[in-house]
Amino acid sequence: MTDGATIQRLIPEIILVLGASAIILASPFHASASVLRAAGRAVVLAAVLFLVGPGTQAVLQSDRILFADPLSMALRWVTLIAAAIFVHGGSRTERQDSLEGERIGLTLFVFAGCMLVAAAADLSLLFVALELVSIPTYTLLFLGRRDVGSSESSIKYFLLSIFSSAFFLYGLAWVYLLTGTTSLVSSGSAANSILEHGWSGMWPWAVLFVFCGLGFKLAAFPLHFYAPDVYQGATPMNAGLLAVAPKIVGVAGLLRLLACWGPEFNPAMVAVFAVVPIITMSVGNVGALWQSHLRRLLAYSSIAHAGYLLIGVAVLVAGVGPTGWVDGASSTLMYLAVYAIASLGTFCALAGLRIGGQVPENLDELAGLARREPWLAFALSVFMFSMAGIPPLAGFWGKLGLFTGAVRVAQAVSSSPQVANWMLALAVVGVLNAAVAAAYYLRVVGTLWFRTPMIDDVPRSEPVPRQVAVLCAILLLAIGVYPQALISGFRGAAVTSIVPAVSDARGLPPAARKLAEQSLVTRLPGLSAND
Amino acid sequence: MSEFSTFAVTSLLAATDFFANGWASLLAWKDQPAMWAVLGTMFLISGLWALQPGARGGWRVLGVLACLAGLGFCVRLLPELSGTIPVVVTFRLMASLALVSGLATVTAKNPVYSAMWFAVTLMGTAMMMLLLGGQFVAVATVAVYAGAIVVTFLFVLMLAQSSGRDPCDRLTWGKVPAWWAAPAAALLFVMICAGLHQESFPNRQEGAEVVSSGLIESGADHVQSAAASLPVANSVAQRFPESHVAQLGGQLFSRYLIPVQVVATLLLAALVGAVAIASYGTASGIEEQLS
Amino acid sequence: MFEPLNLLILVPGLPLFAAIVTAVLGPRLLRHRSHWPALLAIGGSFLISCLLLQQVSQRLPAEGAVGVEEWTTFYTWLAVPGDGNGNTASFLMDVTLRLDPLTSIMLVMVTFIAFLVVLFSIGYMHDDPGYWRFFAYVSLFVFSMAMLVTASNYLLLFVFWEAVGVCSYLLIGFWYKKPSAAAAGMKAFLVNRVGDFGLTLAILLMWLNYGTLNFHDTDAVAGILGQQRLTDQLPYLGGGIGLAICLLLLLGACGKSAQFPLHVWLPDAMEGPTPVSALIHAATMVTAGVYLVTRSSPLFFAVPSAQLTVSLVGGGTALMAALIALTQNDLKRVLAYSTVSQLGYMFLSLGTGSLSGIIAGMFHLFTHAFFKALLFLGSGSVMHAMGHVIDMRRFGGLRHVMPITHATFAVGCLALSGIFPLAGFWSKDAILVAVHDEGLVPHAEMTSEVAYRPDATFDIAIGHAASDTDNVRATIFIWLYRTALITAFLTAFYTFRAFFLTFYGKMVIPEEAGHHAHESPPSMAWPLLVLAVCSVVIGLVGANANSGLPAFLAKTPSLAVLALGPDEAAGHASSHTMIAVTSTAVACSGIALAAFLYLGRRDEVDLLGQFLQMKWLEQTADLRWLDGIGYRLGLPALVKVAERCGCGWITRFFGTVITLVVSVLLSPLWLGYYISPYRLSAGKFFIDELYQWFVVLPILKFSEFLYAVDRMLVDGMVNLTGRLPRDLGGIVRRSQTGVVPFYGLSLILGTLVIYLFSVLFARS
Amino acid sequence: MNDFDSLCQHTMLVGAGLFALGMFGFLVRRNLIVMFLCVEMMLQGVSLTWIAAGAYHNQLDGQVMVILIIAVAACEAGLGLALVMMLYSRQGNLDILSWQSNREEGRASFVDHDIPESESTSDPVWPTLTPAGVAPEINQEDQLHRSHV
Repeated sequence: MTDGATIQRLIPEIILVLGASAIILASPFHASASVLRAAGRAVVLAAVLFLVGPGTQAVLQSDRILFADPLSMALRWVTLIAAAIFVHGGSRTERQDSLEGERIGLTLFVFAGCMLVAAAADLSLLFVALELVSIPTYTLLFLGRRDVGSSESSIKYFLLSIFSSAFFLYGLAWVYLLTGTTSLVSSGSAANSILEHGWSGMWPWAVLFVFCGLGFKLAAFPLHFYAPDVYQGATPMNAGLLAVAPKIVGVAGLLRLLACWGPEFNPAMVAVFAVVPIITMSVGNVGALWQSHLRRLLAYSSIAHAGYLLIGVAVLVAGVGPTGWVDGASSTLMYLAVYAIASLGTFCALAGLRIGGQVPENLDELAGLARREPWLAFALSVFMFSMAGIPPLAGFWGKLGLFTGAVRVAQAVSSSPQVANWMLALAVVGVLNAAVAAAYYLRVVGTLWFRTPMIDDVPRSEPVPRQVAVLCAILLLAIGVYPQALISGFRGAAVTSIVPAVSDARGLPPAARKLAEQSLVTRLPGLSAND
Repeated sequence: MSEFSTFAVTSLLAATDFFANGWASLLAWKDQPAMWAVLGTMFLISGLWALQPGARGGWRVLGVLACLAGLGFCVRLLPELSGTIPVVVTFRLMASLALVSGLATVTAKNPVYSAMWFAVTLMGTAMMMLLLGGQFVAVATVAVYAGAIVVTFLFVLMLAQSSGRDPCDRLTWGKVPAWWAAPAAALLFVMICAGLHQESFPNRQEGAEVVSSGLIESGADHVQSAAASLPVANSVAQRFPESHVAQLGGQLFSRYLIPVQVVATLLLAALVGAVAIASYGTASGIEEQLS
Repeated sequence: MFEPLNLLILVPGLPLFAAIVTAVLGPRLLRHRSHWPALLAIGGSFLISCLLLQQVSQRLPAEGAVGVEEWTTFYTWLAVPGDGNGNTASFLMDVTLRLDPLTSIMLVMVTFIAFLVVLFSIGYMHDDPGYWRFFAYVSLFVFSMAMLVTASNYLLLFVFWEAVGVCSYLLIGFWYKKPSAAAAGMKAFLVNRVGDFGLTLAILLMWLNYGTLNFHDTDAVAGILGQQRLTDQLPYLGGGIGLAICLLLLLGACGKSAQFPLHVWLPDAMEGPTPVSALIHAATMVTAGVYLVTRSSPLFFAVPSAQLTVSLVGGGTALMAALIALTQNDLKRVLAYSTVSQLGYMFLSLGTGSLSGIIAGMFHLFTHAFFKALLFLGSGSVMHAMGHVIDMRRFGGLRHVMPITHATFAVGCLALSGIFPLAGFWSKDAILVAVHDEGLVPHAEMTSEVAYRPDATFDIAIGHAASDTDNVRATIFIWLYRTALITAFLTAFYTFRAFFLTFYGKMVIPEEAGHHAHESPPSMAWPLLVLAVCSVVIGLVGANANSGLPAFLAKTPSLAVLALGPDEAAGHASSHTMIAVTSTAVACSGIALAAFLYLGRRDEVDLLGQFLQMKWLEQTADLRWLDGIGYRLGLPALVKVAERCGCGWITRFFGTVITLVVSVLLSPLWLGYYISPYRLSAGKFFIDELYQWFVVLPILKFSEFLYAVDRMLVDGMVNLTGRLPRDLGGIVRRSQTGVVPFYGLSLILGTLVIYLFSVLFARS
Repeated sequence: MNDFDSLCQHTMLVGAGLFALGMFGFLVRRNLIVMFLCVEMMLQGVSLTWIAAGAYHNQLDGQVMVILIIAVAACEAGLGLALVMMLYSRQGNLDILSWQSNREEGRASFVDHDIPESESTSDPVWPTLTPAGVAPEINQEDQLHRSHV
């Protein structure tokens, strides 16, 4: 079953894992931190190269264990970009001890886990890959700082994470019981047949429990409570890791599972998947309005972004036709990519910053940063504006895709007013939330540029994190100017991997699927005129 | 779905009737599974409520009795356990052993006792796994869980010198858990039991058929049909022939090779993490905190 | 063949280039020469705009077309295909620029004012440490504004709608060391986000219902404002959805154009540098809302009730802001409220829904830009000379110190007041005529409207039920016309109040000015002069409704469709002269009153100040012969008892009421006391006092009251929309206890609740 | 529905019971290690369910999954206990409620109000382990003060 081709597809992950092991092994032998750091960068680079190389040739093959379709490729790309930013952007002076190798290695494990989740086609691999993301994270959180807050955040995250993963596993157990298989591909068609035969008593429980596990990673309501507390105690880079890696995992898991289980056109399910994002983003945004602690503020903001991401998932669930599935999946991916860059950039910038020798904790400490560190302030402003969704920046396209996706589904589902209303409600609440969110993002920008410093200490930023942050900002600007490449890439991924999965799960005849794919990749007149 | 929601609504109605008209009214619901569900929920809630830490000591016995009664009602939601007498008796014995010792794990004031009781629970579950044909898994549970993990727990507990005198072992946190945790746990349990209820439980034979039909329909030929590896039979021995542990090994190292490798990585990560935490947390960390 | 579209991209392109150059080279290389890129680029843009204007005006409407329209797509920013079956429309975002009369007029206006403002800023800002930053921002703003008016789809328009908002935010907070400036910037941005919320939803709704967001037609679909839809009479949405779209658009426009209730940000925005106030918050950006409504007029046209709402919002805002402007002491604030009021005028005119009304609104936008920029720059010149003091009570009699500023300011004031033959006269007159005519025309007569108003059934229904609805509408417009006249009077009054206080009377110069209270340097004086000349003559381009600017604007495709209707204006030509005379008379009387009250009397200001501090009630009570009446009625004991009990305010309130009642009852006595010949003579017939009490005071109190309402109620309500999330945030915060088991518990309970929700939902 | 299937079903019921009990324990207990034990108990319930489901479907997948779960649980236990030890060395107790300093600003921390006074003042009782090797002499003092562990 596990043949050479499967191994070949996993080369990037294998490189990450082996590289991480090597780094960890080398670290006790007094290898200097800078060498280890360079090794980490080299490992990520190698993974990227091998992802480009043999990986792209494998399209839409799935054996029992792995997907090697464009969706998993897209998610692995997002993961590796995040990993590259993370490995490059970490501040050199953040910690000074002999555990640098362990940190780098464990971080690489986390990202390898993310990539495996993206590729997992079997419940067992999904579960262990998810744990490969969680378990090193517990350690990293503890290794962040030596104060009470850091320890507290690690134990909080640890306990709640294993608690939620118990729910996740229980949900998987029910899925297995109901479908009789651990393979995602066949469990999808089985689930659909089961629903048709009316054995649905436990099915919502199973889905809900699985959602418990993945929603915890995403920090979605009602599993978001840990986020502000844990971010507050973590170091900026750890908070950045928490804000990005679990989000990738959650989105990957949700998209994959829901696509394979075949989004059922069931108003009750749609209602659940619409209510959760509505509450999540509202909670995140209104919670952030009050915050003065930087990382708490960003934690609430990450909760809000989880809500936005779930809009796309809701669109996928509600989408009656291929357009809806593709819109939902591709807009979620787009939002995820943009969010990952903006969020990691923000945390890099904060990690590299020292005000009076300390990492800034409070928003007030950033007052008037623009005078001393104009580039850093510029980058931070770009991140904030992007997360707020101000037009020409990348975040705008992410939000726009989600909202138009919801509206398009509402348009297409005219047969079921209930579902259409939920989708419209998602769009309206999303827009309203974007308006609310502007308030606190703008507060950060205003603090950077328009306030007089309260502390006399000269802020100083490390050159490398600063450069990475500015690079991220430029990346966001570039995506803002030319989003088409990213969006059509993600759409292509969704068309070629979500549509067949859903069609299989819902028993669409292959001819209909082909038709759908063709109609979705048809180029538009406006586009072809310029080509 | 609709059947299940009917069940939920019936339960609600029965509960309302009970609260409005008292015990006598439940007679009217006697033949409905919903009544067992309602009774089970209420007994479990009151039992757990009485057993929570910080509740008065005298209630403990009553609490255990109430929980058992609730469990009894819930069992009635399922089809009756049938089979040869030794199997049935062993199963009932082990099930009650596991559940009662689980209850004791949760409620014991002394954490050391909790860990001990948990070991007993593990014995019960291992025995049930054996009954279902999971010889290797049963042994692994005993060896890894009871043998390693629980002992480690005990070790840490001893090191941490906690023997039930700490207020945190005798109390729960305020009034919230008393009013919310017990109902939540009871409701969750009863709802799952209702999901296991005869009518809504998937019939395997039909299920297998549907699964394979679904696979063929979708054209996923390369995916092996799921229900092919073992013969269908009525008893444990027939179902799991002696060679099945070998089959298990084969599965682990063929189909599940990648998850097993990932678990190996995971063990490495946990090992490194535990060492790093230990070395990071001890000497320098405490110094810093003291300074 | 010469292709104007190739040049079109340069109009926004040059300022963008200048912004980048200034931002990159400014801090190191350019420093005090930072104005050159902006000056050259915007000047170039202006020249190109003029060229384009000329090109457009030379092109007659093509065969079968309803107006001049050219558009070009530079690239597709974003394209999301729909499914092939037409269930879902494709989503396209082209960077498409268009050229039509409306756009070209706006471009010329924006670039011209921007050029003069940049010129002015060279002198005004030359000591500022953020010199290069200022010009970078201004160039960026001009780029965004030019893109906004040339965009040919709603989405691109929205992008630059936000971009001008960001520029405005940056420029208001330009002097970020002032906390009030930073706060004002944030307030402006956030209030605008409320408007943007409306605009976003309107755009989503439009896209949902029309399947496109383009103004123009493409091969595949008919654009919302395209020739195909206009000439082929494809339906525009009426009914609930049409109303929703229009009202949401109006909400967006209200945010940007500072209309009630979202006007609260504009007065605060005066914290920015004065050239910015002139450019962004008077002449260009705030007119974006007017532009949007004008552009979307076919949409509004399908929904008469939305049009009426536009008029009501505009008329109400115009009157309210004018009343508030009466009592402001800050010169820039007077001008800010005046801007709000004039924008209200424009909305009032747009809401009439007739071609002449919409064109009058745009015409007023055009002329207003010149004289309001002039006034702001004039006030900037005053500020510059006075050492950044802006309180009118602290300076005065500056006409000898600053002769040029004085003369140009006078021109601006006259133009704003609408005195013949200055610019403001023509445009204000056109608006008054349009509003007046709406009050006259019963809509039932316009049966031919059905032919071109797309939502035919709707209108036929109205046509049958005609008289009631239309009479109500006519009545409303009659009242709006009166409101507009009153506003015109008030406008003339407060403008000249500010003018007289600043330039006449005894010379007062605040100490901040030091010894350099002087006329501004030439770079500041020249723009003033140019603008003054423009303010005098620019109105002539629209003096005749059948040629010049109005006729030109009517060639805009989306407006041209309105021209298909009957020419309402022609029927009432006789009344138009009357309106012109009336409005001039009203304006003159306003000026006269201001002159009477303020010309040469600085004390008046203090007297008014006293009245504003509620002294007048006490003064009334202090009249000798009323002394003790309250006491004789046995009140003292009551007062004392009440004060002991801690409810003194009740007795004080009732005491005042009783005093007032008694004073009114005894007014014959009071008059008798004062109307003795000697006293009359000595007291100059008490005209001042009479006037104070019976005319000025009520108005002033009302104005004061409105200001308070505006500050507390409206501002409060706008703030409440900001506070509501914050209070909800309090609940969210409440749940963050920091206790791990609690988080676990909420996990379980949340899941259970969601499960029950889905079960219950599945049943229903 | 044959005998074996009903056995599977009843096992699942026991699994659900253990899961719910573990959840209850996680919510009401405050000792870090006991909370952790409770999660292990939930996992035990999950394992039973997997086994039963696998048996029900005639497959080995359930057992494979349980092996993976055991391995992951062992990882979590190792890491978790290291973490708990370090936290204990910092705070001096195992109370989860002593870890609530990261919370919303201005929100009061949870404080016990009903600690029984007699117990809170009593001396800690130290556990003793039997030494290896030759049987020691029995000391009467030790017998008196021996804890009940």
